[in-house]
Amino acid sequence: MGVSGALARLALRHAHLLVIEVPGYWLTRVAVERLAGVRGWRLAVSPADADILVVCGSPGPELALVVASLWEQLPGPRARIDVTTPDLVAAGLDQAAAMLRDTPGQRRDSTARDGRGFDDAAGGDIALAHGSADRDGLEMDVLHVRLGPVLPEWPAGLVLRAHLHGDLIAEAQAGVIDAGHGPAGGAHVAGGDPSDEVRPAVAGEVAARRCDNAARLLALAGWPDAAGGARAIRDRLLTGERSAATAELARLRRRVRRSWLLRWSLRRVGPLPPDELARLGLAPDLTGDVWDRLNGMLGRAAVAVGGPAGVVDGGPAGVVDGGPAGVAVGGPVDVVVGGPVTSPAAVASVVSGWDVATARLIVASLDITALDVVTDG
Amino acid sequence: MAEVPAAVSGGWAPVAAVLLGALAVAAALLDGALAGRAAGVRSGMGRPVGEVARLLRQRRRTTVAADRLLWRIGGAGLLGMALMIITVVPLGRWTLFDLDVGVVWVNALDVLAWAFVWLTGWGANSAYALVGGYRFLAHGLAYELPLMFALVAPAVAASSLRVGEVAAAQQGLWFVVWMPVAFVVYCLGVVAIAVWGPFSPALGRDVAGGVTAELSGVDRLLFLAGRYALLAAGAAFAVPMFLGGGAGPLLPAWAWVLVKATVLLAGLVWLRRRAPALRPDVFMEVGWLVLLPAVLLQDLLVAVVVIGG
Amino acid sequence: MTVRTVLLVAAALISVGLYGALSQQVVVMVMMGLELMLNGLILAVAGLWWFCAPDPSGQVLLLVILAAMTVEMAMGFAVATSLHRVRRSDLTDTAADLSG
Amino acid sequence: MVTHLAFWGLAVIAVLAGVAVFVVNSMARASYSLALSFIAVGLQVLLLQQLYVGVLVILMMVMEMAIMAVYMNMFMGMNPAMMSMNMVHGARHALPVSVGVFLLLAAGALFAPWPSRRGSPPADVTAALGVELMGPKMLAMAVVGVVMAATIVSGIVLAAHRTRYDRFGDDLRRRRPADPQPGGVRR
Repeated sequence: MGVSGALARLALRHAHLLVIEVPGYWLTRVAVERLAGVRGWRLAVSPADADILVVCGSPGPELALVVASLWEQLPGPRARIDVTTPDLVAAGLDQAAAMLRDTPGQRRDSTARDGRGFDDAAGGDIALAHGSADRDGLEMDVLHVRLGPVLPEWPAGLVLRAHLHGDLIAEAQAGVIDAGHGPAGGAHVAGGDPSDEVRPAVAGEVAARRCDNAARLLALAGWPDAAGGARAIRDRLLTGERSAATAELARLRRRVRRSWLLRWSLRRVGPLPPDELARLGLAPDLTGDVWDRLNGMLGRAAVAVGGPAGVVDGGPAGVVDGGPAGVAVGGPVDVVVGGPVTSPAAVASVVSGWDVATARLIVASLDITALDVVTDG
Repeated sequence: MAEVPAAVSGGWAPVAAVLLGALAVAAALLDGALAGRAAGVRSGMGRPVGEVARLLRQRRRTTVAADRLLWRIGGAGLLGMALMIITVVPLGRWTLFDLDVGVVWVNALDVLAWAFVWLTGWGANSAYALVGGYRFLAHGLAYELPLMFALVAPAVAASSLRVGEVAAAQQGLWFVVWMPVAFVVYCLGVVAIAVWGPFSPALGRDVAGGVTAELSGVDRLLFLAGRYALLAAGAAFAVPMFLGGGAGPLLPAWAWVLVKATVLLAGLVWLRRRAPALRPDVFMEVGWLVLLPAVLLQDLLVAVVVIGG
Repeated sequence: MTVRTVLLVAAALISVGLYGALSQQVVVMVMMGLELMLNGLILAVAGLWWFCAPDPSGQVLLLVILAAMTVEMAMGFAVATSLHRVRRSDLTDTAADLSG
Repeated sequence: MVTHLAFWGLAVIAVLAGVAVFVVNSMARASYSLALSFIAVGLQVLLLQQLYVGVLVILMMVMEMAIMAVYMNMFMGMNPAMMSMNMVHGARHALPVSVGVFLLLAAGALFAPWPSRRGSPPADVTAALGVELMGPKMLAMAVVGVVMAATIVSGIVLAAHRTRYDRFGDDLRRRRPADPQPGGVRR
């Protein structure tokens, strides 16, 4: 037991979390990422890589099924926690750590699973299918793959049913998981929301959201350090360290702009001219390619932070830790502010004809705040 | 000091393996420290240790309809490859395997990465892992030919394919000085074989870890250890090929080999923090239209110098 | 290891490859059969060289065989691709009319 | 003794892996069986003291089989689930023919009066091969080089769909190629 106890203690200091965000709970997810980072924990890329499954928010029926199947894919020792508000995160993580430390309990869990044979993997959905011509006119077998709803750096709730030729997306249909299932499933649009009166949070949150999206794009571009920088700025914005965040944001923008390698890799990927944007109902400031949109995203964050909306300095300190008052029990805590609503159909349309890597970059570059719940099937 | 290294008995193989292991562990520690510093965490150095503990404690898992034989071969293969590469790398006066075609031997081994990485992606029967495998092969098509021609340059300059003789031929001037293009391309090749840093789209976050998406427990540990070991073996092989072998003042030759390998390895590890990913769709043209002609010109230059000199 | 045993092994490889080349339907599998035959050929030539006439020029033949294999492979893949593009099939039978 | 054991071990691996190519139920396994067969033969060539050629066989064939496996997968859409893969046509003739060929070749191998070794191997086989290639046999290698270049060109012509007119326009005046996805070099 001595050895396995020491192993458990060591392992626990470097646990990997798979974070699942129910649409509308991004502040909770951000809090999980921040507090896990403080503990030295890291984010897992797939269930096979994870020790802890964190569900942020209360999932609707479809997402609950996905979560259950992902839970089965965690190799174990494993722990699952459900957190619905940012202020419950710290306690939740403590609870997960306790579960992982409980070696006898994990052993019982492991023997209980042994009888059930193989883990039910998501990969099982590779099936022989009909062929069709790829963009080069060559007939290839088509692979039907569901991208999302749980993928690293993926907009919460988005599901993209893609027809792949090799790793090329021939066509795709998009939807939002649990569309039309109460408050947890739907996107919350700013305006009619009761939390609108929490004005001081807005500027910081808008900027934080942009930084979060930029971090995702940078992570997908394979630059973890810059992504980590963007995440740190996001956390500072949310905890109210505005001036430090502003300085760091300026530094990050310079760093990104100066990276010719990043520019070379993102230029000319996913170009969207203004008329195309208008046709798809996307925001007009998304014009250009992924590189333009990345810089635009960071620029909007800087504007939100230093712009006229940011009148209150250091005000929203309670957003993460205390949580703004006036939140209905059971409903999403997080307030989706600013930013237009993106239609999933538009997402599906812009990724068709690109390979998975560039398609992921394009999706991340759309700076999605909320998804329209109306699906196109 | 221009002596050509002599082969020692195979009984020393475990020592070579331990040295490779030490280099790989050093690389992992440095990577952890750099990652920790970037993330603002104090426990960075401990990351590899914790990671090993975590993976040893984790259960192995399998997936539906996995091709387990090929999957396991692929996962463990990288480590085996790294061990085979260092058999021909001379450590000062000693080498394990004094093959007269040592350079081609290393080249043949590095091609095995194509098989092992792809098989790891294929065996799991998962779409993301398979996409990762495709990405590695796409990278391979772009980096392999430049890498081969990069290895040609030192061999031509030394008029030998024996690694020890290549090292001995650099008494006056290290090859890295007058064949920098070949050296850079070789380093890119090593980074690519180890699926490291800029060449890690095969393990990308966008495809849920790609080739490693379904690996857990010991299987993941073997694969990750194989990557560090390959990086270390590649850095070690660069020493006799480009960095003058054991040549250097004061220290004995074997110590210089280790020092040079460690420094280069640290550089390769650090590269990961600086450069974004080179996606195969954009790197393909670079490989064929920039790297290949550049390294061919380098070979031509070396050949002209050798004939003229 | 004598010239006879080496050639025996080579003969086995060549026959297995021949079986594959004759029996398989898919272009790529036929190519694998041909490759296996050439594999046997490499062994046979290497054995004959070592045991019967080990002068340097014999090895050149091996390099030519290797070159022939790569050419066969590259052209095979190219033809298979273009056949696939035009006929949407990878079976040798559907290309029977190409035999003139 | 060790050499003999190694030779026979490798021989068994080479032939069994060769048989496995046409027996196993998965394209990946078929391709990599063939790769294994090639590796075994390459090691046997190493035993026969032809180091350069032996290592070259391993190098080239592993690479080829990696590509081969992708082709198989691409055209035939297999997954690792080992679906039964019966793609045999005319096995009726193939088996007797190949058995007959084997008997014929084996008889030749075993009973032909093979000459005893003429001359002795050069001290450094690899260097001798290099001298030979750069000297008397230069023509052979030059021809091989040209054939390889021709293969690259004709292979691309056969397999590629789009031509430069598709990329640069009918008058080849377009500055940036109209590719479905941009490449890494701006031309």
